[in-house]
Amino acid sequence: MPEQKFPDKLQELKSGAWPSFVKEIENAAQTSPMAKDLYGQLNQSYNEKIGHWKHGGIVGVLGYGGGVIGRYSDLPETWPNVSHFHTMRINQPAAWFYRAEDLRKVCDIWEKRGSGLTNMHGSTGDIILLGTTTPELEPIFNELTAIGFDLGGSGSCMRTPSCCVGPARCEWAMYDTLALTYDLTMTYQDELHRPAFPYKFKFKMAGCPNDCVASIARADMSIIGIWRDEIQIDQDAVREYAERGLNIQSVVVGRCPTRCMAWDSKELFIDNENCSRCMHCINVMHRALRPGNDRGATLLIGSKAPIMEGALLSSVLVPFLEIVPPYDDIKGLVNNIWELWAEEGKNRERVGEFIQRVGLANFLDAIGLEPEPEMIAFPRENPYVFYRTE
Amino acid sequence: MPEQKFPDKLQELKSGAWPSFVKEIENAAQTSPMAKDLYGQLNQSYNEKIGHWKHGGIVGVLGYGGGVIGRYSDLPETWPNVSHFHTMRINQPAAWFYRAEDLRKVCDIWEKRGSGLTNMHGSTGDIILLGTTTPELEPIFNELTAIGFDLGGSGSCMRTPSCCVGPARCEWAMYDTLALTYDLTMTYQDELHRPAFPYKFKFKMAGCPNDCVASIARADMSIIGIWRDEIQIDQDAVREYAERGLNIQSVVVGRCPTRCMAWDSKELFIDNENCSRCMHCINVMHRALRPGNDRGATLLIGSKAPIMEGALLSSVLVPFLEIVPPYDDIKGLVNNIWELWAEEGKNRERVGEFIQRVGLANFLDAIGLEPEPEMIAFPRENPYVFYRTE
Amino acid sequence: MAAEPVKRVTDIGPPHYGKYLPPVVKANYGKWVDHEILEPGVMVHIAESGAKVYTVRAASPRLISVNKIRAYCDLADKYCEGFLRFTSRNNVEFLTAKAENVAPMKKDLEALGHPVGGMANSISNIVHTQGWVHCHSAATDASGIVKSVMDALHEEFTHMRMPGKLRIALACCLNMCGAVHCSDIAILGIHRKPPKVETERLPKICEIPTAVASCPTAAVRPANISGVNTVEVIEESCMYCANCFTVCPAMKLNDAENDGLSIWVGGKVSNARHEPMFSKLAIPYIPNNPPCWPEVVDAVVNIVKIWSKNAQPYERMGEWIERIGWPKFFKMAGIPFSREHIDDFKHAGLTYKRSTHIRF
Amino acid sequence: MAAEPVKRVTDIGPPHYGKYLPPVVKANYGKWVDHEILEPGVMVHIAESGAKVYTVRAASPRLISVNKIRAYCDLADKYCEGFLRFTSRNNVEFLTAKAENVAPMKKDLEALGHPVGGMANSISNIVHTQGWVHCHSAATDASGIVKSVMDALHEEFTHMRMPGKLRIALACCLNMCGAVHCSDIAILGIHRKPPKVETERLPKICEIPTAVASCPTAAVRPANISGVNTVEVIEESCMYCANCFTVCPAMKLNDAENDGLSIWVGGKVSNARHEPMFSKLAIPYIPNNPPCWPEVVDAVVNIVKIWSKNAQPYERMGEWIERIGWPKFFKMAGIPFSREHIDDFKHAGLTYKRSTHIRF
Amino acid sequence: MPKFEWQEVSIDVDEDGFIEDPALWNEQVALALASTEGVDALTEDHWKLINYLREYYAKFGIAPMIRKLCKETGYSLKEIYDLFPSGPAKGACKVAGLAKPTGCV
Amino acid sequence: MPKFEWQEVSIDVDEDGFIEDPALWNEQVALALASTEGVDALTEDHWKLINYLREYYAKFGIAPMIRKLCKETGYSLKEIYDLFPSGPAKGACKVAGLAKPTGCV
Ligand code: SRM
Ligand code: SRM
Ligand code: SRM
Ligand code: SRM
Ligand code: SF4
Ligand code: SF4
Ligand code: SF4
Ligand code: SF4
Ligand code: SF4
Ligand code: SF4
Ligand code: SF4
Ligand code: SF4
Repeated sequence: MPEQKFPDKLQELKSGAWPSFVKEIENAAQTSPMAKDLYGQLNQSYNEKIGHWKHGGIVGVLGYGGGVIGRYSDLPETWPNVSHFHTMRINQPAAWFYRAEDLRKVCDIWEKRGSGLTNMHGSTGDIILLGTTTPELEPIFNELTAIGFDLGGSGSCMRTPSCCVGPARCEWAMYDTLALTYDLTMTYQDELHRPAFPYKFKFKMAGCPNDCVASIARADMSIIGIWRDEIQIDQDAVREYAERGLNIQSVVVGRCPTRCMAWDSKELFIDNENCSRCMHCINVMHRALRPGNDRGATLLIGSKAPIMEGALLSSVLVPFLEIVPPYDDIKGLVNNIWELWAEEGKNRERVGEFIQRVGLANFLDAIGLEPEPEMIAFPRENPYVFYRTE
Repeated sequence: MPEQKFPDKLQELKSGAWPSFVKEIENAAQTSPMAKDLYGQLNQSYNEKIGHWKHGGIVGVLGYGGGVIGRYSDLPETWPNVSHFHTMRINQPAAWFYRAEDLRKVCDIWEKRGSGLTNMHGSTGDIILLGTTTPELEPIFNELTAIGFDLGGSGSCMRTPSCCVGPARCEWAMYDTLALTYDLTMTYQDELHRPAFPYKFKFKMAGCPNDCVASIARADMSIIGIWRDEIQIDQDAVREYAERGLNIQSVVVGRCPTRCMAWDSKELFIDNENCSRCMHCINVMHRALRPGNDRGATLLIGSKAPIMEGALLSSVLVPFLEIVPPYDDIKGLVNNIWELWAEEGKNRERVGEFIQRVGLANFLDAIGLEPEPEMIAFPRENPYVFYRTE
Repeated sequence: MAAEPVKRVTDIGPPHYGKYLPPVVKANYGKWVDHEILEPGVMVHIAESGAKVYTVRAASPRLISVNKIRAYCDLADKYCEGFLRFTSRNNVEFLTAKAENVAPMKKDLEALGHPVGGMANSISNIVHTQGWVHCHSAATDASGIVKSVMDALHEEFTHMRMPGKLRIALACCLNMCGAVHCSDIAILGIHRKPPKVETERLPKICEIPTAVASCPTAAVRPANISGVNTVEVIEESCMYCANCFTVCPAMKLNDAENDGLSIWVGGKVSNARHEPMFSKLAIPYIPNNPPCWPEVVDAVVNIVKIWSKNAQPYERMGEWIERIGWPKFFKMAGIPFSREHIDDFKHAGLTYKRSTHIRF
Repeated sequence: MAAEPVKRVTDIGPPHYGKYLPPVVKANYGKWVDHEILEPGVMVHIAESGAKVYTVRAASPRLISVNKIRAYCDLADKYCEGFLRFTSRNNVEFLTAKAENVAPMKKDLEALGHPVGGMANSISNIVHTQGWVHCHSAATDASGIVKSVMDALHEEFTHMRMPGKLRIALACCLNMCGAVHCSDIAILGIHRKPPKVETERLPKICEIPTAVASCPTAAVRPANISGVNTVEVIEESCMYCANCFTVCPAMKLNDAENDGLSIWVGGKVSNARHEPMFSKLAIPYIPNNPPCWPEVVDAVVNIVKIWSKNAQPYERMGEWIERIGWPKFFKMAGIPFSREHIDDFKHAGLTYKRSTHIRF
Repeated sequence: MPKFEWQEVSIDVDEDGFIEDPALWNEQVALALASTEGVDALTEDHWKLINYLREYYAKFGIAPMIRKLCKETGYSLKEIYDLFPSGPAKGACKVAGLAKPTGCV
Repeated sequence: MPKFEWQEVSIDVDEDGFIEDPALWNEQVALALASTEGVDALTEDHWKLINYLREYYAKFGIAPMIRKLCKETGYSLKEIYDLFPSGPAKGACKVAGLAKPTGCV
């Protein structure tokens, strides 16, 4: 490690049972001067309790408006090798599946031209290549495309879509999350690479209401698998669960949010009309219960982090939609939404905030959807109605 | 009935099983020309689908700033006897108990000097004497005080407090609602009669969480009886309910909002620590269950109708308080609140709106209460904290 | 006019309730241990001492003449040692220690035209307001609608066959005097046209800053119109709440053609089971149709019916709807869902459906 | 620098996932019928065809070197026909059709220093962000706290003895990259001092209207200061969100003394049982104490403990607290309740306790 | 519109006796209006209140809130009722020729 | 602070090559900055964009949103990238001497 005027505090994070990011930086530092200076600067931060990066940079590759986060040290003299330390966001393959062969190629490029440090993965889903310099950006880009990888999104664009493992390894995928993710990503390459929206727009695809990709909390459009018909019950298997000691009454029936189940120690009854498809009973007794066969997804819109009107969860936009290629209905809707929001949205106004500003009913009107009661938790409580009279 | 140029539509409301207010007007009209013209004007409204009263008047009795709602017809030529038609609000006795003897005296005064029509009672709780003229106000007032009645509130004052029947006829009264109502009314006669607040301020006293006087929905201060210790269970009586056919599991246990009860067909179990004192189980099995003995009230603040920031429910201000004369703790708190709100409140800003504007934490600070977790449904979800550093 | 009484007194306050309590109540004040509802409108309360008080509750139109009050007083004299009370929902109650008084008193009340009932799981009186009888602000009448609705529902007052209590309220304008905002079913008078500003008269009789401040949606703004400092209304921003009219007579909204009613459901006040809830919009608009408002009556009766048929015991309207979900409620009630149902005021975002908990 | 590749291509998008699916996955894609969690970090999925795929999940610090990725790749070659995947919480997963590969693979992973676990009712990886490693906005580090907390909690990763899943997230500033706003436990970096405005430099490098518009509480306003058109901050209105800094480098908030962390609890994302919920403030402030943030670790471990001891099966943090009530949570956790807990932003009124449903 | 006549004063007032056109107010009118409010003579105290009300109204376009009135004039609420028996709103504002207070009843 | 020199131009720029003091911008500077963005010569089309950006900024104190830029100048997003290969924010704004776009990355 570099000579420092600060005690090596990071050292303390090398032991312990959890794998150590410090060891990873050290490991990269064996060959990368960048990683070495990152260690130094980070250690200085640990001593001073303050970060040492300057406010954002704006760098990139030709023809793209995003995909690179510019970053400069505010101590370039002390840590010259991280005076530039840009990250590149690389669009991950759907559901984060890799072939070792290809992943190694990415490593080689990054070892050669970057810090050798990565995040597998960023919160949006991209591969994050942590730290390189401005002159390396174009070469890296070109070498990456040569092995079949492309940049992800940053800036006011469609961000890199991502999805849960879905049909690749999950019995509950109500639609093909990987296929839809890939298709949307390819359809909207221009919107991904050339920011032209009021702010970012994220898609996240989850195969069922368990939402293993946290789409309802952090996607401007959350597409979550669901079914409409009845839960399939295998009563023998239910009894088996009971025999093997599962307290069905308290653990399953007792936690059903709509209280729509009953269990008489022999037969499990579900009042499917009142079931809200929460997945709980299926999660617990997966051998006995399966979602119905009339499958599709609910489209929800607008979730985001707090800044600036407070965090939002996505809310129902289309209660049910069959999800079948070429996904024209989804794309038609997305185009209408983008058209409206791009035209009327304010700078840095996410679509969820936009809807709150203009009102959901007006938003629906403008994108050509009919109001449906599934879109709301409950009707208005205040009598401040903008009635329309002739 | 008077000759009219409009068909007598009111006539249709004289039949039917429900007692008819039209018959009441007719009845009064036999002796009161005012009631007669009220019939006429109201019938005209029924024909034209529009009211015929001018915007509020400002009339009263000497030394009082409220208690009378001025009202003038906008058709004084057509209906001269209601050209003045002021209502007087008479402070009802607590819990609306009367002695016939005294009530008849009120009737006599009103027959002589008013329309002979009343509301028993107004929504705030007053006796409403419907319709008289300006010159009659002083005489009526003097005759009323002579028989022991006084005006109630109107305008930006403390409004006439009211309460549920409480200990007078209810086994669930956790404190003496009538005594507190009377005491507050008497203590604050000046605040009741001489408006000097930013807006109205209502008290409603309910003996238990059933809230039979709807205080949580329509009182700036709602004082609702509650207990702190355990629900008293008579297990024999519980079993009797079961024997007589009550489905305790579904009707009682199954509707407990905290799911803190259990019933094994022999014994009823209540996890009192998690019981939220909702009253449901007690309501249904009153012979078997009784509130605990450590009794008092929860003070809640701020409910009101929607105008203008949307309707509010009262929210917890003091989770538990023993209610004992001379109620100095309540009065001390009320004085602090009034002092603050009168000083800082905007014109026509109810105390509930005021709290929302300045923030509950600041409000508590200013009136000298410590924040307690019982005051909130849940802690903040947004990270916009006004931290105080030295 | 009669001579004034000798001494003018003020601030005496109301009569002390102690004077007005029936003897059995006074004797057992605070000592009640149980009660039983014996039949519709009749209950008995039992005191520690074993003493009992029977209560007979009768309907009242609330708007009553002094003669009716006198008739009540006569009954009180006849059966109740001269005492009576009214309830928080404007019914009249007669209390007696004598069980044998109940039946004849009930008969007398019914003969007087006042049904006995409103207790336990029934529909009690409609809490309501002034309407065209007294208020300048009214977008509809109050008493007439109440009469029409209760004529249709009176059997639910005199029976106890509902799943739970059902509280109906009516307010004739958005000021919502009463408890419309927290009722199982609420009937609310509404305007649907912006105020007609009397431009020139306004500054003479109104405080302009007050008028401007009164508007929840900032639709009222100061304006100089042909030299007069007055206000104007941005009509697209107006949602007809009439708060400007409340503070300024020169901004009238009443409109015979466009005024009418809306129906709200699912509110409650008591803490029993579910926390108190606000009422929510069910039917955005029904025209005024006096004298009997048949469309309102039908709407209310319909909602009462589907609730009473489908709710579980002790499930109030709002609790029931919460269980079955709003989409199902709209479907069962045959009410079309429309843009008006979607909140667009301050907290609107919180009313959007933020989960996939959907019932199909 | 190396010569550029012959042809510059753009917009090729990510590799098609089809290329990257392990053979058994490809063969049974969309045909899975069940799964079983066999032991911590190991599960098997069963297809219609009867085919099985075993998954071994290992912890990852997310910030990994290319050498570590190569080590993963070597394992993939050794046991998984050259395929591997990462999870939505940044763990690494190895899939194989061969049951016999599981045990040695697990051993190899543990030897590599990557515990196997994170499945079922356990604590999985902490979703986190950049911190001092890369972000200008960070009020704290990310990786260091994650390491410290998971060092303390690793046994809950490698066991399955929690009442339900427990999701921890960390974000180093209020931008909340990640899912801090909906996590069972969230650790959030915070500032506590208003921005230091570089008055003169600001107009040269910032858009003034954008800076003004960026402030949620309107604390930033345009100002002319000694002839320079710039902005000023009304310090009493500032709640240190740093959104102004996000759009304007001349408004820095970082402050070594006053920056620190806050702890939030009770959020969730899944629709299982309860609808998704936001996290709520538990501990308003803990100072930055690198390298091991012992106070943060203690706070998190404490909350995990009381939850795991008291919650019922499948009761997530927020569901549990909802059942026992917030007052009890604060009491059990030994966290003093303070003014900071009380919301005072837009929807604050809706967080007040609007009922008497109190647990004593 | 009712005409109100008192000595040489003759003005339009509304049903409550409030002046219809505030522009026509003068001290004589004040005296005239006072007579309807049980006030025979306008003392210095009365004028202090009237003037405060008029100045406040001229400046802000609204009547002051009552607490403010008391605070700034130094009269207690009781004293105001002694001066104007029907109170600050109905009594004092009327005599001072202000727009009729509305709303909060 | 890095110095950026090109032909006779010598100005302070930040690490991203954005001008530090917008007051020093002129057409020559534009040309100089353009050279760093893969633009050899500033054609009429380039100037149309640059001028629009500068006018908009002078008027509103902010850069226009990209959709607006396209709409009002008549250039498609693709054309803008053809003119300024690193795009409207990094390329065009830099050459036009605007404050560096921030935030949304
Ligand atoms: C790298 C990443 C964090 C990570 O370590 O994983 C990240 C890093 C930054 N985010 Fe983020 N965000 C990242 C995912 C998120 C997410 C989570 C998600 O996408 O699922 C969110 C919350 C969801 C959302 O979109 O609201 C998120 C909400 C923000 C926000 C707040 C946006 C808002 O509307 O509230 C900002 C501020 C902004 O946009 O100006 C922001 C801004 C930033 C910036 C660019 C800092 C800034 O102020 O300009 C960070 C750059 C850090 C750096 O120097 O490398 N980041 N950011 C994530 C992107 C990696 C990837 O592409 O895979
Ligand atoms: C008479 C009464 C209705 C009734 O028929 O029972 C009534 C009648 C009026 N109310 Fe009310 N309110 C009456 C109880 C209520 C209640 C219920 C309560 O007190 O429990 C409320 C809702 C609770 C609350 O206080 O918020 C209520 C909320 C309003 C409001 C809205 C206040 C708000 O902050 O949102 C106004 C408007 C105003 O104050 O300017 C109002 C205003 C009015 C006015 C004075 C009209 C006006 O705009 O100036 C009405 C006079 C009617 C008339 O001509 O007789 N009235 N008013 C009730 C008083 C009788 C009594 O003293 O017993
Ligand atoms: C007489 C009265 C109090 C008064 O001071 O006047 C009263 C009296 C009783 N109430 Fe009540 N309540 C009275 C208005 C209310 C109100 C207020 C209102 O309606 O505006 C409420 C809140 C309503 C709401 O939530 O919207 C109310 C909610 C209750 C409840 C809770 C019901 C529920 O399940 O939500 C009970 C408990 C029960 O009935 O099981 C209750 C129970 C009772 C008991 C059984 C209490 C007792 O032991 O004496 C009394 C007879 C019940 C009955 O009528 O069925 N009382 N009760 C009021 C009669 C009004 C009427 O004429 O109908
Ligand atoms: C691999 C992964 C998807 C992926 O594409 O990467 C995944 C995979 C599975 N999830 Fe998940 N979930 C994954 C992230 C999530 C997330 C997102 C997150 O944590 O950010 C959630 C939402 C968390 C939340 O609510 O905050 C999530 C909520 C669930 C649930 C609902 C749990 C609950 O009770 O709330 C289930 C059902 C269950 O476990 O009973 C579930 C069930 C499952 C099953 C059993 C589905 C299946 O049949 O294959 C998988 C193994 C479960 C396990 O690990 O216990 N998965 N799961 C993710 C693993 C992350 C990790 O490394 O730990
Ligand atoms: S979201 Fe549903 S379909 Fe997707 S991985 Fe999770 S459980 Fe499976
Ligand atoms: S999916 Fe959820 S709501 Fe439906 S029956 Fe199962 S537990 Fe109940
Ligand atoms: S509120 Fe409680 S104490 Fe009062 S009458 Fe109702 S049930 Fe009895
Ligand atoms: S009072 Fe309510 S919360 Fe308590 S045990 Fe009874 S039903 Fe449950
Ligand atoms: S609700 Fe409106 S119209 Fe009806 S009495 Fe109250 S203020 Fe008047
Ligand atoms: S009616 Fe209401 S919304 Fe319309 S202008 Fe008046 S105050 Fe504003
Ligand atoms: S949370 Fe804040 S500090 Fe951390 S990476 Fe995101 S923007 Fe940067
Ligand atoms: S830190 Fe946030 S609250 Fe403070 S001035 Fe900046 S934007 Fe406003």
